[in-house]
Amino acid sequence: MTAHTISYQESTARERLQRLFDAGSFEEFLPPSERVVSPHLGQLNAPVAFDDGVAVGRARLHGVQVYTAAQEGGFMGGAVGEVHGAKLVGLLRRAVLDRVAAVVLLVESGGVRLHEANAGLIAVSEVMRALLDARAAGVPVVVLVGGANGAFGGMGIVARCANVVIMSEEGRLAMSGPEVIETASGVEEFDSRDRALVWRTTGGKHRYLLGDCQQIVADDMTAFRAAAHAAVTELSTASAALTLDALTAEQQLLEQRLARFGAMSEPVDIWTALDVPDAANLPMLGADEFIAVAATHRLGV
Amino acid sequence: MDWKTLANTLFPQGHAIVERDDFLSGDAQVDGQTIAIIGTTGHTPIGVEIALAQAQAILHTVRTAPGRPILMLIDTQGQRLRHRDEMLGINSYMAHLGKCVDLARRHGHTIIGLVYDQALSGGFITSGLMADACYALPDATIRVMGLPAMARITKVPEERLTELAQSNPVFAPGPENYWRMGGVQAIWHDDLPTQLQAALARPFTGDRRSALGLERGGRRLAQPVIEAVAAGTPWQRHDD
Amino acid sequence: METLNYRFEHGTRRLQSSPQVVGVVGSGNLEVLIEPAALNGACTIAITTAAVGFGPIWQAVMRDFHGRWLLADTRISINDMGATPAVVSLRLDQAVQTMLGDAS
Amino acid sequence: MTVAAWNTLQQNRAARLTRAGRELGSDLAGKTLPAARVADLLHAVLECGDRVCLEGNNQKQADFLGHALANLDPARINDLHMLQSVLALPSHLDVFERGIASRLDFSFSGPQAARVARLAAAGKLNIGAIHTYLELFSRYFIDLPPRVCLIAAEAADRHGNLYTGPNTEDTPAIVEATAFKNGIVIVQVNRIVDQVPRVDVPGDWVDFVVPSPRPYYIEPLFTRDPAQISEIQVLMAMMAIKGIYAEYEVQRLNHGIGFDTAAIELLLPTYAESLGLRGKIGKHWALNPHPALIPAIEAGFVQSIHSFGSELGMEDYIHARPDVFAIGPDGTMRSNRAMCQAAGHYACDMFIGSTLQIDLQGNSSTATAGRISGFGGASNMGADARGRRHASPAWLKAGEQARAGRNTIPRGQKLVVQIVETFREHMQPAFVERLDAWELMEQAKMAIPPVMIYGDDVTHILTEEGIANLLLCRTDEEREQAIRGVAGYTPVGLGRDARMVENLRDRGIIVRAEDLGIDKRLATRDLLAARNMKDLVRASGGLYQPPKRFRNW
Repeated sequence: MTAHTISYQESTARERLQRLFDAGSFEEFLPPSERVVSPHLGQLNAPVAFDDGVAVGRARLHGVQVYTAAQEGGFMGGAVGEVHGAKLVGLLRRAVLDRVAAVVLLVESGGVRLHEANAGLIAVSEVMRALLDARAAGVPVVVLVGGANGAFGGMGIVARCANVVIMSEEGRLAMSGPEVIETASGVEEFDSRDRALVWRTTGGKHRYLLGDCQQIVADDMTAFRAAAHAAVTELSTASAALTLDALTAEQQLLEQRLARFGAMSEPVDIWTALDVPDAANLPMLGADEFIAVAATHRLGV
Repeated sequence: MDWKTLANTLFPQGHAIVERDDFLSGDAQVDGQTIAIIGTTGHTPIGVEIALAQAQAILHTVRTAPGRPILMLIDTQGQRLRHRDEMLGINSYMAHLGKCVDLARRHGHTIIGLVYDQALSGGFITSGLMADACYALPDATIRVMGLPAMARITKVPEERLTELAQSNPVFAPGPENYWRMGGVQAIWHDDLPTQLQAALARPFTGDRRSALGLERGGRRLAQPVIEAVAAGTPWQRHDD
Repeated sequence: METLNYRFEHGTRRLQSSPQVVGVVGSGNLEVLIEPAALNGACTIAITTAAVGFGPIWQAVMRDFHGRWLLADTRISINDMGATPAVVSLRLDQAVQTMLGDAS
Repeated sequence: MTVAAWNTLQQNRAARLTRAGRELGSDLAGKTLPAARVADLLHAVLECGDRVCLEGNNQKQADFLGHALANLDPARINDLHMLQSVLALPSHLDVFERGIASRLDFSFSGPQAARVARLAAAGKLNIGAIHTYLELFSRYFIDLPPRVCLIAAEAADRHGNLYTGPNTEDTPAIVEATAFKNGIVIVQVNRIVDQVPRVDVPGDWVDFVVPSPRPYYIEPLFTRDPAQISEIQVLMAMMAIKGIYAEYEVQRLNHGIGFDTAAIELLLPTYAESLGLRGKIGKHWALNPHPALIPAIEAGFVQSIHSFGSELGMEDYIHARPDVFAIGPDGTMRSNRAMCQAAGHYACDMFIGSTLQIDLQGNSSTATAGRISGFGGASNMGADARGRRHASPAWLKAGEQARAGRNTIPRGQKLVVQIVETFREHMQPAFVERLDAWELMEQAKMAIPPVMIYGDDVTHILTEEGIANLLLCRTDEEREQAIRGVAGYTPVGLGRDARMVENLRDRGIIVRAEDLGIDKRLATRDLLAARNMKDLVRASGGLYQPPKRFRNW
């Protein structure tokens, strides 16, 4: 039988926690046996999950203790409700109290859980604030995006509040889902069934080239583990907090992005403008080939 | 409400706010001190340009007017729903705005939000909800989406949602519900200048919205869950 | 939603491990939470399911599950989103095997 | 005394051509006319009441011509009798809605099935009969020759020679039946060339060529994303390979279209390989170029494939594997639905495919109330070939099992396997006391219930609960209990006689996974040779290029 790599995308949140960190090291806070479920879903006759779609706790990464959370995309698309969001906030606050080396967030989420709309919206903003509190306290945050549901809505924003984002090509990082845009603005605006276009627009490769993610890896647990470890190691010697200089630089980066590409409508045109050779063929390249071609052309380094 | 009417009511001592493509910026006099004004109007959708303009204005204030309080005036229909904005990474622009608000706070700026008309999901989350505290006018609309759309997505009949919204602030739009959940610090019913002065004078003591949600009965589980996780204490059931 | 409760006596196999959860509450899937509990030797199964009206089928699936493993002093809790009996049986077996694997 | 006229068809054809020539004038260059004149052409050559064959199957579509037909003036052209293997597009039913056509003989209407039923109920569409593919093609030659056919080709030259390329599909059967009964052959082509890569249809069988403003529509019907294969399907695929493929040494076969059989294809290079079955099973196929079969081809399982049609994105891969596929001198594949249906019927030892409902006699149906969907290829593939005389180990073994203990002359039998989970999504049971086909029969006033595969042709039913070998059953009661015995927790399954089912298991009529020595814990997606579309691309060495809707890169 052929030897397989283990797919990050195919793994459940709990499988990811088992496989990303040192074997058996994950220790859960407020585990499913506590049955802290959503107080709102029942009224809508919707099923609940014993962990409300997120597992939070601590684990070791090559011996280094980190705090971690993994959102389960299979449960309501990983969307953030009251309890789900509160678990993330609690984890980030505890990371500050315990001064851990880093927080590693395995993000897979459509954003605010519409069934708990208002509570979800406030909860996501609380997660953003708690994440930035952690950074201000010197605890770096690393976000991994590689699940089938991507990182959308508020969680797409949360991801970009972290120190480092690591993506696979299959991962997606954006704001509004293509179906939402198609519904609101028509199929001419965004054909959500054109999956190649969806991935060109929101997928890992495009985000890597624009500088929205710092590392791109193959859809392989081992690759994510290595990249997460490298990121945590590198961040251990840097300052985690936001600075005026860094945000001024980000302001310039985003202004330049808008000036250079704002009139374009096709991601391949952006890649071509970045002088990436044979830009149209980029989607066909494996992660290593892609990095070899793209690393010297990407923005934000 | 028209932003000019609002500004004239809010700043009897005068203001110099200009509007450019639905983006508001400038300053105003409150209780003898100058505060910076940043905001949006016309229910404008928040696309990459206007997110960037707001961030720029905040960074400019931090750089040129250390410690000057900032008031964000909020009126938006939410994030702009365009392929082009997604392609450009609108979430990064939104996050950048949120981070600039956070930075301003950490640099000693009091920064508060006021929803004077509409506040919807993505347009609200990196502005008013990132401020030290967010306030609202009584007639403001705050929501993630309308009940009809919510009914379609959740497949729960709209009548049932409407009924649930009577008792559970999670489902229905409106500043009252956000107040009950702690997302809105207070609703300014009258005497706006005094309310604003008091808000600017309020010391910031961290993000207390989940605690407020518990006190006010709008979000009963968020605070206990945060505490249980953060403190590592055993879970006490909160089934009341 | 529908809730169903079953209690089986005369089990012989006791599980020692800490609680485990297997599966995901997604369409056509379910999560199984399995934990040791002092139940006077019984195995209880509490099901919350989005698919209403399949009580007799659940009863038969649970009876066969108990026949396979004969668990004692075990509490099983299920959140279901319309999983077929095949998937239900598979997740239950996986849950028990996870417990046994950890115990050995 | 009048002289009998023996050439009315020729005269009628000549009159039609004259009308067309007069109408089109100088716009007709040889056989070619501009797309803008297609309605004038159709108005000129068609006559009310004509039998018109519109090429359209579950893959390629003469959609430009079909759309033109649907927009004709019903005051001038009406009462057409449509012949079509598949009704796939809305325009296929617009012709009935608008009164241009009134009668229909067809095989399959999958996506339009509900509209077919509505139009039939409204009296706008009279169904002659619902056929299997071979049956419909056969009638084109006997009692339903088209007066006019509207077909699609890749390219034509100035003489009307056609290149139909990898997606030749139904074209040869339609053209031959029309051209040699003095009908009119009209073709839409993607492009006009000086020289076609190869001649699939000779120019003197073709009357009019229309360059279409856009390439003909084609549906990637046989692409299955491995990411959607469940672990239950993996388990069933393991049981199929060990309990049927290996058991009967099945070398020549056809697979259905679903994820169940895609799982089998993806387990050949892994699970079947581990059982030492390479070279022993699955060597010769009547099959569309399934992307899911790429890993098995690359692993050396597959020697040859003959195809009903092609599959979008597989062109370069097929071109690079000329030993496996049917390749013309020009380097591209040739498919032929009629030939492949015949080949699948006579030269395959096994058909395996999925279904929606199975009753207690083993009758299998995809009919549901309110939808007149007809049949795909399964009816011809999944029927014992009574005309078959050549022997093979699989055919002989099936025949022996069916006849053991009976005083009959030795004879083989085709293996017809229905692979199905006991419950479909939304907990719909696959096993029922009474097929929905009966209700549909009453609704649509059919002569007989539309059964896809008759119970007496079904030899095995495979579910996640096990395999029921119906060949070994000796009484109707045994057969019913064998079916109940693999029907799991469906009401049909729960209604089984437990003691009798255990007895059937002792006799090997019911075989469970554990009886086959299959460890259910190994039934994970890790066994799949490809777990997503990209794995298929990798397995093909980059030759396979999936349509954009199947990509996540």
